[in-house]
Amino acid sequence: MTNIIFYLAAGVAILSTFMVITRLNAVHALLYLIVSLLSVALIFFILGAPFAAALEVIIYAGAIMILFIFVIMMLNLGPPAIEKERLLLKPGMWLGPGLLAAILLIELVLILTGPGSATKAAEVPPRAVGLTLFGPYVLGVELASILLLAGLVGAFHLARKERND
Amino acid sequence: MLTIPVSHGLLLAGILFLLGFVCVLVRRNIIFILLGLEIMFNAAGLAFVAAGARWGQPDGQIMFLFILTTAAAEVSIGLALVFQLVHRLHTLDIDQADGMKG
Amino acid sequence: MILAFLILIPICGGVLAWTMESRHPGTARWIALAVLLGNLGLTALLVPARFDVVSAVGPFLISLELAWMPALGIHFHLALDGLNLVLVFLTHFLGLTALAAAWTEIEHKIGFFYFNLLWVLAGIMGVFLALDLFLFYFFWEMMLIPMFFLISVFGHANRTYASIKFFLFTQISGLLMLLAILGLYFIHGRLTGRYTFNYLELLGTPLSDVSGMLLMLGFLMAFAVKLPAVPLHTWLPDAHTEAPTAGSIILAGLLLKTGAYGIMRFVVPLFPKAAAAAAPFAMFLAVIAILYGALLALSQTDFKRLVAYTSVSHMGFVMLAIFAWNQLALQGALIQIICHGLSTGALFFLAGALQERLHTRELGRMGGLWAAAPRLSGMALFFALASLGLPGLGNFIAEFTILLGVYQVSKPLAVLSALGLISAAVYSLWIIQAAFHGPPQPKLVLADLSGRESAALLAMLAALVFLGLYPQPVFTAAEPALTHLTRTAATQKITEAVPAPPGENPHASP
Amino acid sequence: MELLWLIPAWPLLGFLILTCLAARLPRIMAGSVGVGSVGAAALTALLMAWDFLKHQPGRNAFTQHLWTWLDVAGLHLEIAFYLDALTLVMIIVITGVGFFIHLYSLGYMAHDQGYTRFFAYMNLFVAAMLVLVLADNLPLLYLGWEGVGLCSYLLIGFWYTDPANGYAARKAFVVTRVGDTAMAVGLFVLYNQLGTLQIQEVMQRAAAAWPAGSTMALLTALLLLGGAVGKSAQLPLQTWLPDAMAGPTPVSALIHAATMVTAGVYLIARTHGLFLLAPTALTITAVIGAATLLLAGFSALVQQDIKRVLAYSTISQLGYMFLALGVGAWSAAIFHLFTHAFFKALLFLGAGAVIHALGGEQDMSRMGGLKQKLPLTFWTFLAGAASLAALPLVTAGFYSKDLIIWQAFASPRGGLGFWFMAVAGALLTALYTFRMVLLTFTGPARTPVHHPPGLVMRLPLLVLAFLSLTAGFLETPHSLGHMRVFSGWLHTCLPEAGLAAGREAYEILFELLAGLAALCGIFGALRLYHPLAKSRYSLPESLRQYWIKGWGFDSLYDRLVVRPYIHLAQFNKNDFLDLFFVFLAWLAKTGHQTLAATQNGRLRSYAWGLGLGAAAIAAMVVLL
Repeated sequence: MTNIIFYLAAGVAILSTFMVITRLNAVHALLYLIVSLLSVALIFFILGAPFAAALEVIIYAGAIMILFIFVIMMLNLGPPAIEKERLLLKPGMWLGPGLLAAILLIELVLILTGPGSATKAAEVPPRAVGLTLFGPYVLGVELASILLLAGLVGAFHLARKERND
Repeated sequence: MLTIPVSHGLLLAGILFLLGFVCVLVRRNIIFILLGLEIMFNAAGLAFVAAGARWGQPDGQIMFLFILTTAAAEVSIGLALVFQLVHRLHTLDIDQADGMKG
Repeated sequence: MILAFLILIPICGGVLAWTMESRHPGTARWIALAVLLGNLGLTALLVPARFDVVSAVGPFLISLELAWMPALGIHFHLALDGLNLVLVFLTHFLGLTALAAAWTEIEHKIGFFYFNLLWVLAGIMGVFLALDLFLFYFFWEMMLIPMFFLISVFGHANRTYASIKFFLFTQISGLLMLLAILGLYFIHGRLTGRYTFNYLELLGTPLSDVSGMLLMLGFLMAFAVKLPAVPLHTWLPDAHTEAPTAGSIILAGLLLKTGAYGIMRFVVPLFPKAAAAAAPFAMFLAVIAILYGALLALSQTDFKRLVAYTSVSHMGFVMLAIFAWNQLALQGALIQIICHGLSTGALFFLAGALQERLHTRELGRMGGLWAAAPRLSGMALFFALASLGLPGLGNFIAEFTILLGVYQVSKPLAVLSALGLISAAVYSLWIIQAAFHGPPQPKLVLADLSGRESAALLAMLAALVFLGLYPQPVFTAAEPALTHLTRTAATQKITEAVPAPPGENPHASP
Repeated sequence: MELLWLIPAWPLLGFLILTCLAARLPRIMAGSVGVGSVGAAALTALLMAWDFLKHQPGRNAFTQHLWTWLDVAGLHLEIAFYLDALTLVMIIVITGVGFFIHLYSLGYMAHDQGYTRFFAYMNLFVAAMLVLVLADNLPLLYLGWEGVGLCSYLLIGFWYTDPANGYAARKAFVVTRVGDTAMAVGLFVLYNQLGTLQIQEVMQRAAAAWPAGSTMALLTALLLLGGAVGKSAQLPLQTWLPDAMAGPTPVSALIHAATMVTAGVYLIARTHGLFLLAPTALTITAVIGAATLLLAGFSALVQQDIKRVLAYSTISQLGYMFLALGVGAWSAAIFHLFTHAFFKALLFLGAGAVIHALGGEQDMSRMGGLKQKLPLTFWTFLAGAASLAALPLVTAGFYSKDLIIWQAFASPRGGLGFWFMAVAGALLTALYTFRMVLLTFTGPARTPVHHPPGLVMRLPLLVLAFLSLTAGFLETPHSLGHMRVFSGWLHTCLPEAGLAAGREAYEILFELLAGLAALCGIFGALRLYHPLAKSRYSLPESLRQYWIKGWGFDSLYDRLVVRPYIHLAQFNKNDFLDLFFVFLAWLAKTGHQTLAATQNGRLRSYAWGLGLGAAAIAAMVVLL
């Protein structure tokens, strides 16, 4: 049963992601991306990572996507933007990247279909994650916080309109 | 418990990553490129989680956490750059921003 | 210490000339003149009564060894034997003619010009005198940079291209030589425990066939580029053509000779076995150079370019002689070095004089100049004849002894290179025809040679005639040195126990 | 005797004075220096001859060492002069004829711009020629050899403003240099084999080291022959001499008739010891001589330019000398050289007088009728022509040529074939000589006379005419008094030509036949070319053109050697070897540009690069 759910969720994820990259309207794309993220969250849950699943929903689908929405709203992209996007996105452009992606995918499949990869997944509860996170990975946590700080400062600096420009 | 081969999880991650990559390659709108990057980050996180689940270890989720952090920072910077791009070049077309030639 | 002064005086003189530039630009010339004359006097002091001095290390008349970086086995080691002495004389002589050529030609950055001129000469002198391989390499590079500036700053229209080409060729080949020097240094150090760059100690280092050949090729590359040997000669026409007159004289007269000297002094004595193995090939290339240079010279329309290709041809004789490696050929090579320096230097001098007057080097725009400037044309005729090897002039002695020597080693190559005598006649006479004979150009005003120019050319002329009728002083001076070199190479070969019966000429081509 | 060195030193001094002072020297001074130096040399030579005959030095030769030229690694060369009978003949011819030609030039060149230059070159030539014949060793001989070649070049191209003269001059130098190079190689072989280059030692050692007919002897003899063939304009290197007529006429007289071109003959005679060791080389010499004399004779028959007729006739007469050398008639060859110097110089000077008188006209079809206007020139020219045509009994040419013709048959190396060719040549010679005389001096005048020859030009003509007629009496055949002054003298240094057994008896018969051939030739010329002659036989035009162009050798060499060489040079003007280095430079530059182009500032193309790289690495993982 859970297997079926996994494959269903995977299918939804792929399909919605495909929709993301093909949309002309940024808001539509965002909505599809949220669907995609939610289905990935479901997969996390199936894979026994409920903590990650929660974070996926809260931070990715919640916070980060909202950030995008804000930006799109601030840029005030309306129907003219869609027309402009249509001009930018020519059908022929899909060919090369598609081919490259196909090659990479085939290679990936060839690599992954090695022996001894099929096993069951075991659940890893949030407690274990937390213990490890603040145990051996505490330095990583500090670095991540510094990174976030840097992102904060950088975003503030960059997004500010300079007076003499 | 469920018996999903780890390779299937990784394959899904790969497919999602490639879709994101295609997005980066194809789209010229910087917002879509950022979206593509998000997809790729997410796919990378998925790969870690799948691998972590395979061994029943928390390290995969921890890596996902770090990736999440990075993605958050990246998005904030990226969107700030979108503002700059629009402000300076009045377009979202990333190919217009090719001032740094060799 | 005189040897060190020979190098130091031009170096200091050069600096002085440059620093004086801002206040009294004209004094640079007089400084250079004084330096060269002073040096010439110093060299004259070195001429001994007899050349065949007996010494443990070789027939050195005077030597100087100061510690420089003793920890690495690097010494400031200069020495003079008959061979060097002749070359040092040549250096000063041509230095003076270059000075005469530059006297009015160079009008801007005079101080910098003479700085470079003197430094090139100092470097060349160092190359001729150094007996420490590191020091040798140091001087080798030292003459390169000022020469580069002489071409790139004071040259003609296409000077940047020419100077960079010159620089790349010589620099890359010089680096190969550096590698070879270091290789020899380490091999010798590992075998004997004494890490040293001293030439006299490195002589006779036992080497395996492969490493000997590789190291030999490293040295040979540097010298073959300078010489120049076909097919590494292509920098030369450009550099000679674009350089200012003085630069061309120094290039043709002296810089090329450092290559020949290097092969004589270093390549064959240090690696006798490898050199013997490479000799047939090198001699073959030399013959190609003789004929090919002559062929190319014929088709050139630029006076200086034509003369440049004749250099290729003439230096082919030198290379041929050195690899024939017998006394007769080597002596001939030395005379050829001198006479080619004089005759080609003079032709460049004349080309420069013409360019100064006509503002062109194109033969197509000359013709019939004899009527306007008989003295200049007569001089050109003389030096063209010298370059075709007219008997009675030094070049003939050189080519004759070279070919006699080569004939003992390889008959076919000697005969083939004798064909070069015919083609030399073809191109030499073509210069005269194209530039000086032919219908006179109407309304052409051409000043004949000035006193300064005449004096310089007459000195060269006299030297060539003297060498043609009485070359014995040079032979006598160089004889002990060359005998020593050939003997060194020969004994080493025997100690290395090559399974060749002694007495058989190891250079004989198959 | 100790003054021997003065002989070449006089003209050399003259040369130095004339070059150094050049323009500063007044014309009259330049002329007197030029003529005086050669005159002094001639006087010294006569003194030397008298001294030589009086004292008869040991071994019939005298050597004067001046200084050591070079002494290196076993090669010992002296600047030394060697005087024997052969040399003496040569220096007397050179200085004597040279003096008269110099004298003549005073008048001939009087109005030329390059008056001083002319005498400087001429003096240098005489000096070089004297060094050539006096040289004690082969390199010194080679010095003179190249020296005369140089002067020949300078004087052919004397009027340098015309590119055609320059071409002729260069052709002369380069073609002879081909021969010279063969000779130089010969010297290498000799030194390598015998260890010496001193002429007498070479011959002694060669005789000791090589048996007759050995390959080495043949090789060296052939190489020296190569030099001689080049200098003496014999087949196959004869093409330069007709063009050499571009120089002033006195030059043609001195260099291209009387002296320099005989250097080849001298060389072979001088090294006869070597040639005697190589009978094959001697045979080749004879064949070359015989072939050349006929070929050149036919060409001379059809030329229109008076100087070219004389040029071909010179080639032809040199052919006789080579034939004589080849059959071993050494003294006969030198004797013909001796008489030829007089009458050919005379003919050239006479032709010069005509050309001078007609204001530079050289075409015989535009001459004519000069017999009355230039009587002295006519009679002296006639004397020379008769001598050249070997008019029996009264001319020098008869005695010398007759001797050769006879020896061509009678010598042990000779034969009927050589004799026949020689006689045919004699007939041809008489024919073209008198054709020339008739065309030039008889018939209607076609060009007016401007400058009749002055005294300085007439005197040499008279003297040389006298010598052309009388010099032959030094050596007469058995049937005619049997004078042996010349050969008796020469046999102190040259071997005597023997006679093949049983041939002496025919001497008178063969002499008669030879004389008859010459008379026939003259008669034929009168019948064909005299203005009053009725029958005018003309050759087929194509054959005539072929002969005029010297049997097509020029165009053959042009196509075979000259043009390919020049084309090759032109084709490769920019040195194809440089292409490799240009390619390297191009490679570096293109590499730089390509890589620089990838940095286009576009984010997406960088992403492309990432993707391709990833694909490549993954492919490696998959495939390996």
